[in-house]
Amino acid sequence: NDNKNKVVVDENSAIIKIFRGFQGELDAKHDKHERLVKISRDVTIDSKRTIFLLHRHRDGSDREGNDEILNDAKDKIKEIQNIRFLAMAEELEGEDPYQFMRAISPGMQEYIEAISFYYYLKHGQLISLNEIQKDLVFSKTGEDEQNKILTLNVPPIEYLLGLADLTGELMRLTINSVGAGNLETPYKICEFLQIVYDAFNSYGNTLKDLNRKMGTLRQSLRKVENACYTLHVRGSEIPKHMFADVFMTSGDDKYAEDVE
Amino acid sequence: NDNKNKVVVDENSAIIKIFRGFQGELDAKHDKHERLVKISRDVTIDSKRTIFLLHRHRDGSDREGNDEILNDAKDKIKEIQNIRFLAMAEELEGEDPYQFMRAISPGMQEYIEAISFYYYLKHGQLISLNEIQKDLVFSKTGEDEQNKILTLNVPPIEYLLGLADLTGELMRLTINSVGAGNLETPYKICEFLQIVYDAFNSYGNTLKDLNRKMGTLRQSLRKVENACYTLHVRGSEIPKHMFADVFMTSGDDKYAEDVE
Amino acid sequence: MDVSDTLTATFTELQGYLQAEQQLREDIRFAVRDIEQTTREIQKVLQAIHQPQGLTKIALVCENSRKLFKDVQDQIKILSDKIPANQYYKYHDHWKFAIQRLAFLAALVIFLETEQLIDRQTAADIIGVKVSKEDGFHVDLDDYLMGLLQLASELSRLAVNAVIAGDYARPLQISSFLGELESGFRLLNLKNDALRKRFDALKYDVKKVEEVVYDLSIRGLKPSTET
Amino acid sequence: MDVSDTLTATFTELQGYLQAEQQLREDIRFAVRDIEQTTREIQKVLQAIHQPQGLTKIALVCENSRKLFKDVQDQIKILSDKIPANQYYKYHDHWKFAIQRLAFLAALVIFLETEQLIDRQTAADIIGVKVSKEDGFHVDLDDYLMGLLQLASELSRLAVNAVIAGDYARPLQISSFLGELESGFRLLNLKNDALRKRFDALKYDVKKVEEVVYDLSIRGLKPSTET
Amino acid sequence: MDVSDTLTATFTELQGYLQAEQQLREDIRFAVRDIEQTTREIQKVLQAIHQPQGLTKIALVCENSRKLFKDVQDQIKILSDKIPANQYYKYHDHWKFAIQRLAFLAALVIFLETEQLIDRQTAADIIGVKVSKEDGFHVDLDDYLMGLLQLASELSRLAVNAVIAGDYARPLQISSFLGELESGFRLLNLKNDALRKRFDALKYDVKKVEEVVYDLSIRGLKPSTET
Amino acid sequence: MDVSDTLTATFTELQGYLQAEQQLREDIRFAVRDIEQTTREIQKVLQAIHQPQGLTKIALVCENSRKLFKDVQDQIKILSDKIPANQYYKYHDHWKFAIQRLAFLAALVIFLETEQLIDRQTAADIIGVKVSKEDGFHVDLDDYLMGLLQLASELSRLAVNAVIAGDYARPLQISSFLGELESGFRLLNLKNDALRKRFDALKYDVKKVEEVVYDLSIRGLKPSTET
Amino acid sequence: MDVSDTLTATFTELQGYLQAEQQLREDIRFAVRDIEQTTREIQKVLQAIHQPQGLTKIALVCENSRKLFKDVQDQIKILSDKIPANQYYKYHDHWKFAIQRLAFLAALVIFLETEQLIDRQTAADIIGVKVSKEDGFHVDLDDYLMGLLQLASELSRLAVNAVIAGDYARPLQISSFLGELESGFRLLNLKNDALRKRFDALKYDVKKVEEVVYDLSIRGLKPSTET
Amino acid sequence: MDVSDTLTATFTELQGYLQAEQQLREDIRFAVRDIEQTTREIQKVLQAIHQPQGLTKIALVCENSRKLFKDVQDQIKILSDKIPANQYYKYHDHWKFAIQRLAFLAALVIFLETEQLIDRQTAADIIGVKVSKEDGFHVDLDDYLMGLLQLASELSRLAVNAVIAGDYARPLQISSFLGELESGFRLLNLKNDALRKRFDALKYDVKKVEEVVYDLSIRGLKPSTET
Ligand SMILES: [Mn+2]
Ligand SMILES: [Mn+2]
Repeated sequence: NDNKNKVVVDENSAIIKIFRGFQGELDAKHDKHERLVKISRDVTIDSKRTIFLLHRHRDGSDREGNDEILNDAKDKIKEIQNIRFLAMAEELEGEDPYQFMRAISPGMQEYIEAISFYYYLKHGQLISLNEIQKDLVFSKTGEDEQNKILTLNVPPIEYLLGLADLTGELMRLTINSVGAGNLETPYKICEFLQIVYDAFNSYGNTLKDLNRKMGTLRQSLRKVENACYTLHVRGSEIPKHMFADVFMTSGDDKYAEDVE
Repeated sequence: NDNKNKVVVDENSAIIKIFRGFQGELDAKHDKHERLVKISRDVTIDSKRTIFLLHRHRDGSDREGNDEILNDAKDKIKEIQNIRFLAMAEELEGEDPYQFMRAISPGMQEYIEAISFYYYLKHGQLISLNEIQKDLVFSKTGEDEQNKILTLNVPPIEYLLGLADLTGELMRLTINSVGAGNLETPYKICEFLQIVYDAFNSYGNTLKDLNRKMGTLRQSLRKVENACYTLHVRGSEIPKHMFADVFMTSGDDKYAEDVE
Repeated sequence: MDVSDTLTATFTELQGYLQAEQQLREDIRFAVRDIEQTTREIQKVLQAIHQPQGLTKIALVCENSRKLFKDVQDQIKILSDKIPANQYYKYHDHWKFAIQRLAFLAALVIFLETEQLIDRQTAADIIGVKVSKEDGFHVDLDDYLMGLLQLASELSRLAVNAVIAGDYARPLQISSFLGELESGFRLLNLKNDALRKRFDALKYDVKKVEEVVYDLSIRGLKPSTET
Repeated sequence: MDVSDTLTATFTELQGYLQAEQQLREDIRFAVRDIEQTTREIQKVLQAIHQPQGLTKIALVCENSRKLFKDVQDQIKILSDKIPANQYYKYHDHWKFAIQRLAFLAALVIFLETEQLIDRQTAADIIGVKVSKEDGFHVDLDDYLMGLLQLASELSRLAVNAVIAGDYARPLQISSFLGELESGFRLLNLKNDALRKRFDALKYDVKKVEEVVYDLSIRGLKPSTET
Repeated sequence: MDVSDTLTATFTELQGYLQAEQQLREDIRFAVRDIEQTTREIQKVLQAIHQPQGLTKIALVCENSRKLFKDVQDQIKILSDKIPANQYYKYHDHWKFAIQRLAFLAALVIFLETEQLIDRQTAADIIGVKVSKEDGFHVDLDDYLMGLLQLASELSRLAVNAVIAGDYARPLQISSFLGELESGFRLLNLKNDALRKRFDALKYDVKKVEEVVYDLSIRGLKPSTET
Repeated sequence: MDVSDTLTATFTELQGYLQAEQQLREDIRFAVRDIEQTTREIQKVLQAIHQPQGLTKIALVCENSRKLFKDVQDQIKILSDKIPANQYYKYHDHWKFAIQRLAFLAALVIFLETEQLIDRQTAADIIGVKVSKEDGFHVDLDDYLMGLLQLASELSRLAVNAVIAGDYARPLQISSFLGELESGFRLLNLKNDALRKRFDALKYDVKKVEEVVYDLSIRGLKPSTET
Repeated sequence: MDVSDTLTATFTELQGYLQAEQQLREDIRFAVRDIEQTTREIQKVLQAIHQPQGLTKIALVCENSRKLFKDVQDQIKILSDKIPANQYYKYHDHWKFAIQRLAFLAALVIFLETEQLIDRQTAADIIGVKVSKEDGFHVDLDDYLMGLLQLASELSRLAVNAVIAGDYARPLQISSFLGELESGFRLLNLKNDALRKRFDALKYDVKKVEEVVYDLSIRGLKPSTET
Repeated sequence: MDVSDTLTATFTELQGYLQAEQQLREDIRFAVRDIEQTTREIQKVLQAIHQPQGLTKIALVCENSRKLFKDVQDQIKILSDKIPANQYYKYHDHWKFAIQRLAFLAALVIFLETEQLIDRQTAADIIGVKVSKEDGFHVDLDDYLMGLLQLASELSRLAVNAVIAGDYARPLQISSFLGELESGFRLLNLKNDALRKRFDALKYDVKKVEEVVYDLSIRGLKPSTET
């Protein structure tokens, strides 16, 4: 490669000398960017798969498959952390992480979506930023045999954007739950989404990316509300004597009062 | 076709009976529209070819090929009139021509562009709407052996839109002329385009389609002015003794005065 | 100069033409605005059918609309007098939506009065136009069909409101009507983008009414008189 | 040189004007940001009505919103003091959406308290602006109407959530209110594109609520107190 | 019902407002159309400078334009009488382009007559408006600046056509003027997107004229009288 | 001259290629239009299943569709004969939607006849194309999948109409089929935007049918023969 | 269950197809990136012709480029091996611009070596592809033509730099070549928007070179050896 | 409720974070605005080189610019003090264009003073930033390169104006400089869209200067001292 260039480039030129230096620097940056995009894409794919897997979970039912699904998902998440994110942290060691945010952001958001979805199914709660961050601190043995701590920083904004996407998955979970005759989950999710929606609304226009996702969030909320509504008006029709039969999976009879 | 439908459609239904009638009417209209689109497309292709042919003309030079080119173009134009436009006029007999204007308009405009380009090269003048209209009156022997007059109406707006396109061809003619060392044509065209430009400008925003073409018209004019400018400043450099030599094709020495 | 003078003369003449046309468009715009105003009033009158007692007052509602249609006929006359022969389609875009809306409203009146599909002649008569383009200012077939598709949406809404008002027979009647209408439209080879797109909405309207009938069926509320 | 000096002087003066205007825009931006902040707080308070127990706490919710509206009034005062006479519409785009949102929220409070449509005077009073252009900083008619259309969407959502909360009367009340609102809007000849588009959404909202009432009717859940 | 009646009354009143506003817009549209017509005539008169003999008739061309500007002043009066106090910017979009064009044409006349930049007061006087917002119907600063930028494009075209007409001094004069103008604009912190974009075109115009001067220089055609 | 002659020969040859391609596109457009025409007829025939007596005539309906599919096969042959080897994807956009629609209709016929999912080979055979890209004119995988998703919507509508027609077993059968189909699609890692978007609609189709089954079960109308 | 198992098997298979395709796109992207890298190097080598001593080293420059073209051929082989039969156009957009650029560079080498227009066969050979679609990975006709148009721009620049370097024969040779090329393109009935647009630029390239020839001829610098 | 409370607490905390960030952005905006103002002043000073006598006053012009660069350094300090460690790229978009412009102006000063390409260290020193990101607020390599590309455009304009001012050596110097710069850029593998696009403009600038040198060559005006 160098030989080829020598044919035409005057290597004594001051400008050429200067540019030779830039060449390496630019290539290094681009290559790092490329590698990060690649890792990020892998994270996205793995996270999407985890979410797909989790949608086989049937919340509220005591299906024996549920535990297994959660365990599988947990394994996948651990794998993302220990392979993908470790590699990412190594690439970013000593860098201003925001320089490569465009490369890593898609994967990170999808991962936050996946882990928070997992966490919600497991604990019925929102995972905190701290908890997410905790999993992305790695200890690594350096060349000097000393242990070094590598931290992959999760910016709060990425956390918020990941949560915005989570609401879409919760909406799908609701639709699936209604189909499965699960009566509790939709109401729980509905309340959850209402709080998220109000919170995001109260942030106003501070975040452009978030704004873009607000429309989807609102739609998801309306869909969940409509699902609860459907459950409610349909539930009202159940003849009393059939009640136990139809809702045997749900130990909750708070809906009985609605039955005429 | 009818048999197939009978399997499923209740032919006694009043609604179905009504719609059977519409079917024929809609199909007839659509078919006519399709045929007109086809004719219009053929007119466009033929007109474009005529324009291409005319660009081989070298105005201002006494090239022997010029007459031949104009004759060929005239033949092509006659053919468009007597085959394409006659067919179009027959299709439109007794119709509101504006109903199918969207189908015929592209071809008509391209034809106006072609014939006015021809006319300009031949006579150095703008062809009038009347002259264009005159060529599109056909006499046809009807079934009753009586001669009938068919007129294909050229709306003034189509005429204007065709002229707007003509300016683009005149710009190309200028560029070609400069290349060919023809010194008179560019100045003539420049004046011509200035008048057209001023006129169109003075129409204001009355015509949406025209507005769309004004940008191109302005660009064409600027290109022609720049071409004249280039000719002029370059012409100024010709050593006096070489003058006759270089501009032997142009019998005009009105540019001599500009030579320093 | 010769060329220059000819050119200027030509363009001045054309300018006169353009100005006249622009004035005509202005006049049309005003005439259409009046028609639209009356159209909105008719629509407001007919909206009553969706109200709880609406279906009991159908005769009155139709009568009131027909009175307003008389005004429309006069306004259409004013408009059509402005249009030169054989230039209907030159200005068609100006009134096409108004005519579609009127065709829809006329069709709704006829459906309410007779449970039948309005035919083109009747629609033309109510609106005050001709059926065929040879006779002058007419209702374009596409516009008439657009009106029918708007009727379908209105009737699917009526099916819902009829159930609310306790009228369980009406949805069946509408379902059967829309089914036939859909079959009718399927006979047509729609090329026109707008019509075809609107036809997709018809399928949705049909489905909606089918679901209403379904709700009645499964609850045993479907009147048995239907065959 | 002469020309050059004059020109520089001229442009230096112009730069002064531009800078002043830019500063004013900056100030307006800040003032509007504060208003938007309070607006979001009011909205958050009112969102409670969609929650399971929300409809039982309407009085409290409205009271709390009205307290925040007092803050809005002060913030509007700060904003309007900045706007030179004659220039309301020069900067209208800056606060238009905020005022629409406030008009909507005021209308929601009034509906919850009285089941009535807010009139312009009341809306202006609650927000802290004038009704008429002549009196200064006012609520533009289009913005007031936009607020009403936003109310319609909110109420259609409320109808759904009321059913979830077991309140079967509320949808009927909303349906009737939206029907009236729709009739009202039909009287208007809307030229404003944004309004017209939003009006189409109103039709959808009305239909949505009708379907809720339908769902209640067909299951015998519709309260009979309504006539 | 009560609610229904109040609501109808309210909306009928609102429709009155909307109709009045719509009528006003209609009136403005017509008034602006007349202004545009005269503007086009002025432009046509001034276009003559690009023609071969044009530059020899500058005095006559300017005189003729100024006569037409008298008509503009009357038409502006008719327009401005229609605009209620406080609402200039509500309808600004209607006449903004016309005023920009007039500012440009006035600037062109002044340049041709005096080789100077028109100041705002002169521009306002020629067009028949006020300079300052406070005094009523005025020329907005942005519109005045837009007019100047349009002047730059026109002059870059004139430089080319002047050479064709054999006038080699004019490009130098234009080049120097545009250089000054560019310096002036560089002092401004343009926030307005349209202005900023148009300013980029100015840089191109300056460069274009520099290239004309370059073409003359390298061929020894540049008049030596210039220092 | 040598160069000139070669060049002219070269370009004359190239012009031949360009014209041939243009002609080919024209031919394809016509061939596809014929296919679309027959497709619409098949669809018309199959619509009968939604009518009250429709489900009793399934055998006849399928037979009639299959006859029309024979015509499709001939028309596909005409089309595919026109497409040079290796150029399927150069013109794919021309017939993609038609093939999707045909895949859907073939899948519907197979479902009605066998209650099974059509496999790609069967779909290809009915339509008259190949399964695999390597063998020539084939059904693209994405297009086949699109056809299946269209089937889901059609079946969800059929479930509703089956209940109206008193056939309570059909919804169960459809519900189970759609459940399987959804599981299948879940296995796919969909990248394609159009497919993924359409897949979201599948969930609603599934939900709709599940609601029908739910309605049947709480009323004791669910046939017990189902496993 | 039977149905379920078949269905799962089917979809698992389909998932395999989808994943393979996704992987293929990834592979193509990488292969094309390598080609682009070498293309840039060839271009760098050929830029030398514009330098003062460049035209004296043409043989060396061409030789060096041809060495790099060998690498291109290998890289094209890697790419084309990945593309299944019949799917060239499915992925055409990925490499279209690279091939156009290579066609241009090959044409430049041939012109420098022989003063002739490269024919498609030669271009294909140098790049390492086939000429005809039927034979597999080929250079699309449109892409070849695009390459020729890029050549025209490069040569018009070369004409200018040749004069600076004191080579007065080269512009004549280029002028004649571009004239032929333009005549050739005139024979084509271009539909393709991108090609036609690029063709318009060709005329300006031709004009530029003609002006250089004109400059030479009026100064008596035109070598007389030209016929 | 538990879930609800946790959620609310979380979101309140995040809101604080967002508000702080927003405030910081606001502060940055103001700091950058000041920098831009000084940048415009430097640019205005340097514009003088294009004027007839400009090239004779280079020393003075450079001196004046350097004085203003001192102000820039202070303003950059104010800005950089606001940016937390390792967040340079978080807010990079805010100042990126300003730094590019400053890099260009610094490069222009150095070129005028020394005829050399500015190196990064010198550019950083003049602007008042660091070279390497490890050291804090620095000039990003891409931005520095963008500055160089802007320099190329400015110099191509200067070549034209130098000829007008009778300086025939300067274009040769510029041509040689731009040629080297182009070679330098060709060494880089540009991925960045903005840089690559701007690089295309460089090619045009080089061509423009080549044409100026051509004009001088053919007229025998090229100074012979050049090797
Ligand atoms: Mn997701
Ligand atoms: Mn043309």
